[in-house]
Amino acid sequence: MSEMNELAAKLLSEGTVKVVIGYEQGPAGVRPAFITDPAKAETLIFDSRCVQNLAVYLNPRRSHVVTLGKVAVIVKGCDSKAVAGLIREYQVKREDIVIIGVRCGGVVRRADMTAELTADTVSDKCQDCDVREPKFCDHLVLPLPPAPPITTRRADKIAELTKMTPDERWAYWSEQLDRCIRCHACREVCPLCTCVQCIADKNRPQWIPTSATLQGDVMWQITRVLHLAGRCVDCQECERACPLDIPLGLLTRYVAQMVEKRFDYKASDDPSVVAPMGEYRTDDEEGFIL
Amino acid sequence: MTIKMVSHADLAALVAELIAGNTQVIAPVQAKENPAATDYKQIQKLEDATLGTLPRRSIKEFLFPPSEVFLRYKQHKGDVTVEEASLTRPKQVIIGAKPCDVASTDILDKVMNWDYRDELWFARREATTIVSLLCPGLDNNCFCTSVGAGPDSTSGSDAMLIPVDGGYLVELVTEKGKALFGARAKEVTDSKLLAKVEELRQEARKKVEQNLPVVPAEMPEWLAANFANVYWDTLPLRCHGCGACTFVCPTCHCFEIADEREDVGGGVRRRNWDACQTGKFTVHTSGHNPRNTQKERFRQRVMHKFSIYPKRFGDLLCTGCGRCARVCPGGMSIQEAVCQLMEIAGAEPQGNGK
Amino acid sequence: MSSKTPASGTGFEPKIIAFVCTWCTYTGADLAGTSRMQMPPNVRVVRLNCSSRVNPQFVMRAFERGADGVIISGCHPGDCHYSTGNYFTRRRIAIFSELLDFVGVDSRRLTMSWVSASQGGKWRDVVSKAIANVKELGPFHQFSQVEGGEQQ
Amino acid sequence: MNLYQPYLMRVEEVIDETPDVRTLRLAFQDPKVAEEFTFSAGQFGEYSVFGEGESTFCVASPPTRKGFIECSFKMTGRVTRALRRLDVGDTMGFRGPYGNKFPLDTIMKGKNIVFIAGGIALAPVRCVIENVLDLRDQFKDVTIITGARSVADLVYKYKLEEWEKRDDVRLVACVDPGGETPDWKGEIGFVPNVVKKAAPSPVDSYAVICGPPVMIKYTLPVLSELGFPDDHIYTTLENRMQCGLGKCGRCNIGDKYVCKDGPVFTLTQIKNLPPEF
Repeated sequence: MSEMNELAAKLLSEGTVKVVIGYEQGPAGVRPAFITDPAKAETLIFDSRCVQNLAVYLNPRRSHVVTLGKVAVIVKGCDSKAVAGLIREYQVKREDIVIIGVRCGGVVRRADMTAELTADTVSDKCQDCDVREPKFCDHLVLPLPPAPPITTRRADKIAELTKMTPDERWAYWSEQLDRCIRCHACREVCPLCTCVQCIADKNRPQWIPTSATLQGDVMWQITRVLHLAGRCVDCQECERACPLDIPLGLLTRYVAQMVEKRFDYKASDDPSVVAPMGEYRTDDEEGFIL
Repeated sequence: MTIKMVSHADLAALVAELIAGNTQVIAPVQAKENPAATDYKQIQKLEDATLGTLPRRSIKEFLFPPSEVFLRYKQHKGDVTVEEASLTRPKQVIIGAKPCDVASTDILDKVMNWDYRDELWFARREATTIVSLLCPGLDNNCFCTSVGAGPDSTSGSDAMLIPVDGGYLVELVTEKGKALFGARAKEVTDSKLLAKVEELRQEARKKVEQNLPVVPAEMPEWLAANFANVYWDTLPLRCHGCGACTFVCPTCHCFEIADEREDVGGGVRRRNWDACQTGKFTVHTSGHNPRNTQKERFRQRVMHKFSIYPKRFGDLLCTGCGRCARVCPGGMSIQEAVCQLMEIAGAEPQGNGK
Repeated sequence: MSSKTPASGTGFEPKIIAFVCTWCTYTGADLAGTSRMQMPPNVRVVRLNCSSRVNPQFVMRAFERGADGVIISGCHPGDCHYSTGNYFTRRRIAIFSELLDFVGVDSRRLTMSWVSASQGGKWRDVVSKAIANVKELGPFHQFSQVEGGEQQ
Repeated sequence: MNLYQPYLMRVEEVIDETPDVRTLRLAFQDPKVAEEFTFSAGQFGEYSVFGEGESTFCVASPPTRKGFIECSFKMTGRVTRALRRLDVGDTMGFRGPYGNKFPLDTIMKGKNIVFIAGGIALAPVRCVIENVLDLRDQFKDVTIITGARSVADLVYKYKLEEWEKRDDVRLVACVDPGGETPDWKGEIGFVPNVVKKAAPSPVDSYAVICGPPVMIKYTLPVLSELGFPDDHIYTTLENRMQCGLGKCGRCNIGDKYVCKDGPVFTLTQIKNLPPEF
């Protein structure tokens, strides 16, 4: 038993929390686990396959998780930013949750892959990671694994796209987004999509058509990505969840880069930092304005 | 059972001939951005196809498109003229479909022809010829043999291809299938080949059968009597409620009807795929929602597939393709749920929630 | 979809939707009119309380329904009738325009400007610039495409 | 014509029932359809405004009066708002009739009928009431108990007056305490209490009850107390529907599709359903 399992068992048996949300081995790869019985705490695992962002289960929209009682959640560095985001936006109270940080050496792209990290299997999000050792947590467990292998896959793709003409970019994106079947998995797995009623579900007015036409798909993705501007923590869950492998991570990543460039803001694991779209500076760059 | 032989060259020639005759030919095609994935897509020649893989989306979209036009209207002040969707559909042939995908068509025929006949579905059904391909069994997410289908099932197929040396054996199931192959399907001269077919079938079945026992016939009734089983409380915790499972499912057929304006004074009414896993599926205008949490929604999905549908129409609303488990971002698996349900099914029923 | 003449011909007259704030730009545009400044007739003005009322959906819907270009215009920074509205507009539209560009909509189709109530002349210039840009780019049809899921 | 193709209807008359409830009288544009169209009390249809969508309501007018249908709706969502914008002469869509019916020609024939309705739910009940009144000699005593939050919220006031005048109908109209006006002559009280007070006889009687869930919840025990057996109590269920044809898959409760097996259920049937409504 690792210190993570012992800690989980301790928190549960002492009654500090009612449920520990962590990772377990499922029938096909690693998956989220909800441990309520201290005796079951030993089934928790953590390795490079633990790609899911468990902060999503703290989202108050998960009413069926909220009813379980006080929660301890196992987070990687990137996930701790999402928890901070939820606290920043008053979706969760800091005192209502126990955060167990795990030191992380990078994760693979999909939970059903093998644990071996190579330049090919490592997730894109790990390349731009600055919190392999979470700071925003109550407990920090497990030793720090070696740094993840380096891949420039995502950076290359963004560079390639930005070099294209707008028409070429449209050709690329219209082909990608045309596959969209509007299942909204990208929204549901996003820890920061906290709207009780999403604009895509509203019909008065119906800004976003429900039809899986290119028109609706583009409208939906642009809207979604804009809503996440300055809030996205680059956990890449949207891209992972997409059943049709649409490279949604490129959109969120590009916007995050623009936010950083213009407003000097990077997704933060400090809940007291103000998100960039909710504030302004009088001297913001405005070269694009006539 | 008529089994004939068709050579590679003949199959390619058939595809070329169909395309020349303005028939759309659809087959699994490797996805550009992900070499490991395929999609059913229109092909221009047989070489475009990557036969044998399980595409990301099922063939249902060619019979029941994600977004299908019911009517277009033009409006001028209070007057409306309506143009109905055409019921003449271009002929299409789907080649290399997975038996689990194809099995869904016969199942869905029942709901589409229940009192009211959905001509939009049947127009596409009639314009479509489906040639499936014997599946060797893919991975441990497969459980077609447990739900009445199988890797060698010809249910829904007009013909089934069985890969052998030098080409394919083709099992001609329907008249449509016979007509499609016509003289290209030659008599099988080598009797050993037929024995080989049986061997391939058994092998495939055996591979899939390891994954899950057959769902017992009592399951629908048992589920109905266990609507309030405590099992439902623990199961869907990790479910995100995204509905990706329903969208890739070959048998999920729920839809919504939506009007969209296209221009001033004109627009379109469509039906779009919808998913029982989302909250807005059942919410009343008043805000009341009969299935308010993920527990109820996931239970509904399992119930619909393994209790409601079979009680109404006889067939389980599942073909065991395993796509739902493969795409689930939360690591849920209906196969696992069914397995666990079968385990506890021996125990006392826990009532229907009253 | 509305039919448009091809970009190459001189006959292409773009449709441009302008979302303007009522306090500065609308008054400025009004001034341009009462001062009898000559302006091309391609712009349709939608008056809003503040430029920060412009939801990105407005812009996308305009493109969807046949606009070739969009102008968003409000008060100069510091002059907002609601004190700080246009500062938020500035941040939001900056990101929105970058994202549109990344998806393949030339950023010159989306013009943003500050035009005060006294700047009738500037409004004329903004409009002329926007029209010139869009004329160069040609008609915009991308967002009105529906192909893909629809099989009819 | 495919299944989902609506009949085109012309709005013949617009009646404002309450500040937010409106009734539309619709005529079929195609005279042949108008001739052939029939339905039964309790069935519903999909009313559509082009460009806005479809919405499910019962037919409020009785099947015994031909050539037109009426629907009453409360302005709440996108479609009902659009319906409210329609004027006399405008075109809208209707498809139906769908669902089962009240067994007026079989089980209920020759019996006493007690109607209980709350608020806008008088609309589905009105269809049955008028059907019964049009065939008055086929039924015994008819009792109508209807309530609303306030006098202003009472729908079909002109119908209530008409029924009041008939001596073969017992009408009890009530409003919630506080909802009365100085010249209100009916009862004051909540529907369950009024039912208790009015105490319709359960002998050889059938009850038809429609209303908001909270009203139903408290009225059913009263009916049981009065001696109505469960299978003599009929009500309608309103789950969200889109197709009305048993295809779109959202209205089911357990293995019952409300759009096909319903919307009319007896209390016995409802008690056997899982609690998903």
